[in-house]
Amino acid sequence: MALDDQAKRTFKVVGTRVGRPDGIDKVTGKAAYGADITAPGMLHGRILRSPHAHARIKSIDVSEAAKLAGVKAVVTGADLAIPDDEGFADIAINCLARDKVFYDGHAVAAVAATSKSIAKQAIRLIKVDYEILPHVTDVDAAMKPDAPAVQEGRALENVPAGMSQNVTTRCAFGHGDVDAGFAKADKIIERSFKTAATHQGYIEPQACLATLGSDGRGEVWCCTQGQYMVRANCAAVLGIEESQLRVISSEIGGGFGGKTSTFIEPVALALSRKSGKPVKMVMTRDEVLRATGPTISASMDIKIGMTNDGRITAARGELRYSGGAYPNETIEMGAQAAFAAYDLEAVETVGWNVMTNRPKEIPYRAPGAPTSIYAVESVVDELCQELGLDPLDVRLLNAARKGTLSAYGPTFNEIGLVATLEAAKAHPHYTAPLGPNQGRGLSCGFWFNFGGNTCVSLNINDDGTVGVVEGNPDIGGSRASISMMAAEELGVPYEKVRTVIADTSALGFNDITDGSRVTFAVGLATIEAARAAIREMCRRAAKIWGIDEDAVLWEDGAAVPAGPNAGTHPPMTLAEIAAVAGNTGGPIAGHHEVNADGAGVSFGVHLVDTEVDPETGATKILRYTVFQDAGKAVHPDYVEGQMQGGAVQGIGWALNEEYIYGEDGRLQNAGFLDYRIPVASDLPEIETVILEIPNPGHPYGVRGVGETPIVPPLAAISNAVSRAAGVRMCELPMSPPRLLKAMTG
Amino acid sequence: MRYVKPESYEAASALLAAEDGIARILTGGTDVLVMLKAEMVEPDLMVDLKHLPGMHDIAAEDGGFRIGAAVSSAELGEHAALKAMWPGVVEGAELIGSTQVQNRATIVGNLCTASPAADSVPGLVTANAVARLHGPHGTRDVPVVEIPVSPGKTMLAKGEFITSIYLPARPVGASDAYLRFIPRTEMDIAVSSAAVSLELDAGGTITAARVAIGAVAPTVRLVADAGAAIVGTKLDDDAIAALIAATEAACSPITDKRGTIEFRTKTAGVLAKRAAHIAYSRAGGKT
Amino acid sequence: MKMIPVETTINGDQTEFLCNADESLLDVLRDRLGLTGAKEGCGTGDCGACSVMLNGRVVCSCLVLGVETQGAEVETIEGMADGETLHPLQRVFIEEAALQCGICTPGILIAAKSLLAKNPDPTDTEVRYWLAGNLCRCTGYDKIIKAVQKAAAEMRAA
Amino acid sequence: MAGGKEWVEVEASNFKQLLDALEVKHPGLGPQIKRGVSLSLDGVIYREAWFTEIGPENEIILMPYMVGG
Repeated sequence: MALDDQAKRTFKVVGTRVGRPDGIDKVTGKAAYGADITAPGMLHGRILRSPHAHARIKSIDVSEAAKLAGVKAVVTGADLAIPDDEGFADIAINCLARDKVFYDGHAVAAVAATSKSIAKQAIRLIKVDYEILPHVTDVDAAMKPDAPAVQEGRALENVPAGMSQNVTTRCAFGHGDVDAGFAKADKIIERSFKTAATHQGYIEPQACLATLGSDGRGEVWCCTQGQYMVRANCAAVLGIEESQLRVISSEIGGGFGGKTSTFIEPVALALSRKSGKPVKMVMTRDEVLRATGPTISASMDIKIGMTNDGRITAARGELRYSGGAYPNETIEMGAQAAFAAYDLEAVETVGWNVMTNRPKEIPYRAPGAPTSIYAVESVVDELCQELGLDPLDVRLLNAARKGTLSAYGPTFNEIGLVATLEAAKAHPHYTAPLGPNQGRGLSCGFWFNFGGNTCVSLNINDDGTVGVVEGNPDIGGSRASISMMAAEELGVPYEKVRTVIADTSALGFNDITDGSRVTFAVGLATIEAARAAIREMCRRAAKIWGIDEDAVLWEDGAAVPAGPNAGTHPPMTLAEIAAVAGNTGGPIAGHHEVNADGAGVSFGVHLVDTEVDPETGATKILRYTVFQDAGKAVHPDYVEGQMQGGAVQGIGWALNEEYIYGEDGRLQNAGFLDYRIPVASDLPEIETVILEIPNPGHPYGVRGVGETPIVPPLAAISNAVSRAAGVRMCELPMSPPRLLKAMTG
Repeated sequence: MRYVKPESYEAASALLAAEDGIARILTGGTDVLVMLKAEMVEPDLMVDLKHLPGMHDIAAEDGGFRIGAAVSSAELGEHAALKAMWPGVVEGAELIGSTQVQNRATIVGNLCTASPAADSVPGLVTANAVARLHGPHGTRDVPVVEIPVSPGKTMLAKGEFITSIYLPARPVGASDAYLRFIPRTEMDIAVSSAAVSLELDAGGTITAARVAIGAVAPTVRLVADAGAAIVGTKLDDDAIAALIAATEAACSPITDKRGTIEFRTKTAGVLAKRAAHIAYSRAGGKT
Repeated sequence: MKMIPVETTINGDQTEFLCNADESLLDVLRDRLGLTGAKEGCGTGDCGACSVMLNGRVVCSCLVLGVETQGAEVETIEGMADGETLHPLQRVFIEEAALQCGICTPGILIAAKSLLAKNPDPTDTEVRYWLAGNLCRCTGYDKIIKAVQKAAAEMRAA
Repeated sequence: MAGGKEWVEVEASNFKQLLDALEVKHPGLGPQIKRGVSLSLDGVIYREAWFTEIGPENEIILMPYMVGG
């Protein structure tokens, strides 16, 4: 769907800062999240988890647990199906292990009991006989040929023979003669980097309430980024039919990608099927950190050559990602994103995915991109330092723009990188003075953005109001944005529109809320659905007026005759047409189903000032500015919120957040005390500058904005800290012990 | 778990002494309830003491202050006279956890958890604070420095509990300070810490000094050499260098998820230096 | 386990409940009294999502036993608005988009209200440190701090 | 399959025909096509849209199927 002619368009609703429809519920405690509902007669589920990083399960004895008064069901992996599809099979054995546990925290068995405390006692009565196996948690160690094999036989056909069993994927991207490019360089820097795995850190743990009968009919209420995904996973893992399973998404307390998979819903359904009662399961924070989606951990080598005047001649990257105990595709996105911000004659990126005894990686905001771009942007910054060049000028000189053959293949259309860099250069932040021990860093960021499968139904109510039904959980205010686009298109006030999130039985399939797709794709489908309703309303007006359908236009929320030949009928408003809908042919609605294409890529630039304490290695963020191309900011507050929130998550990744494993392969910091996400007092104001370079693939020019903002902070902060500390940092997080050691040698 | 609110100190110690299982005392609850949640401890008996007389009082006594065992960190911070006399002690107490935790956490609880990283303990140690214990055999006073014996363990006998902490009077020209290192600005456990208490003569020369360090040894440690290093000085560079050397020499930390041996040792010295400067300035000294 | 009867005042209403000795106030509010506005993000006092007022002070309800509230006054997010009139903080949070997913919002509102009761004119730094125990993963805190300041200014002018 | 790294030539007028032809001509690509691919048509990414029309003037890039956060 192409961009409307913007010259004609003056937005009335889009671009304003309206209140959100779920606002009152959320400030008064009424909003119902995953853990907030109950069912009569419900049981409480709880999961027994592996204390070992890697072990063979020799036997599981649940008899004592089953005998405990109040215990109504006990399940193990044997109660779930193993689907033929590898992806579903991985979900099944991650929900409840089969013959092996792959990581500390891997679910082994579960109980449902009449109270939380009985469930807690019951899981202690389950006896698991483990044969402990050697484990590996470090990506480089796991790649060695003699490393313990986490799983066997999982390598794709593209992995060369003779490598560790843990290597599952090889991918390569690029173009041009890289060696010839390096030969032209005046300065070449090659560095190796490591980044720790981090967690999405949503404040609401996974929670669900599930019921499933022996006839295969069931319902799940849960917090998720995709109710259809939950339905598909549960149906596959339980061997039931999708039509019989209704999944309702609750309000969601943060996801950031972390709720794009299932962990407890199939287990709760299995317990419900066995006990004949509804089962509620709520994860503890310890379980969330030990057993749900952290990101990849990474080890990377980056080599870039530059001329004395700052032109990049060639770039090469080798990325080794570990997505935990299962194969995954994040490496492919990391490898594609690494050099996306640059217009390069010669570039080559090779990526490897490696299995380790860690939890199954789940996407986290721009999955794969923050780490690879961190490594690239660090080397670019060091080249600027070494050659005495301005880092913004060098980015501008080499920036990808319309017509650039991107490092991952496609040729870019209209993109906002140059405009974003120019905005950063013109901003007073860039030239503000710095004090002692202070440094300024910047980085570009990039994300692909997706569209995807989307259904929207839009109903014209008889009182002249509008109901929109869409199928993507509202994770950051999307109901407001969708209502705004419907109101804009229909020409009615925002307050007249209410958008609700459908359960899986109320609307066709929708992809998960991911890839920054919702405002783009659901917005696009909403606009199309509104246009369908408008066509019908024009048809009704034509009938009433006794004129031709195509002699009626829609203007400012009303049908009007197209011209003098169509007669002098006064405009008929949406409300007037709706009021007589029963007389003119029945209810009026529009709907649209699409696999949306044309999501425009997104670029951002972050600028940060830091101060490093030379005696303790502590880093303070002094000033932070985010520049990003939003295409068109539908609700500027929420766009700013995405930019600020992503930046702060990146600050956490850069400075403190990390999965820390002991020698025993167990996670040592499974709590918010030692998994240190940023707190309010750690941060300055996060300034935002929204640029609007319309996306040619959306009628209003919208681009997804949610993911790009987590990409630049890692390198921006590392570059600022490296300049402040006088030593190049190549490992994240730059925790004080690590930084102090680097500074003092 | 049984929950009991005994009617008197005597009843409390009798209950605790008679319990065969695991007993825990509840005042602020900010440590014990975390341990309960984490299933690190599952007490058979929880004895709530905060309603007993004197537990919530901050009372002037012999020029100093007696602080009841259930006085929260927030209440300590709101007591102007106490804060003026022992600012370092109060700032240690005010660093325990969040605003929410401040409203419940107590310095006695912080002391009895016996963590080497306890924020309020170094200040109490440099203040020469004395804990009053109540037990089956009556009451006794024990210097705070002697209470923790190893991580998680105190010298309290079965049936004994702390009812109050006494902070002694201070002469004119005396003050204290406490600093800790944490990776964030709030919400972390100290990676290393230092408290300094000192007294000055009219000319600004230090006449007495006590230095204590936290999170760098199995218990909070009083470093006599570090105090001695600055007595007789006005915190000149040599004195500070000696203070840092003595502090670092007293460290015997571990490497764990929060910090390394080298990092803890180095930062303990830095914090002792910085705390000494703050205490010196608060005491009226000019450098 | 023998349940213990407790009488307390919640949002001004006399309330009686039975609970186990080891049950947290948070569990009592959510599971026994249907007051699900306080959220459990960690259960260990590290996130602040369960913040409530206990005898006039903000606390983590996960770090209070239900039985401890005998005779106490408890205020939760459900008691913050006056009927259909939102508290200025609640209203301004919506106006200023100071929430995204909203899971931390009840705890932050309770904590912010307690700050403004104690300090009606805080600096940004004071707001940030007061709210340091309330984790928010969506917003980066920026709009939260601005909303608290805007509500504070309104409340001072009122 | 190596993203934009290798250039291949097949006859096709839409994405589905392209994939089918590729699988016949380059069996090595079969497993990746089964796992899912994204298509970039003149720089715009399409996820598994079979009937997207393509012509000789278009630039087509095959990429791994992508997900987000």
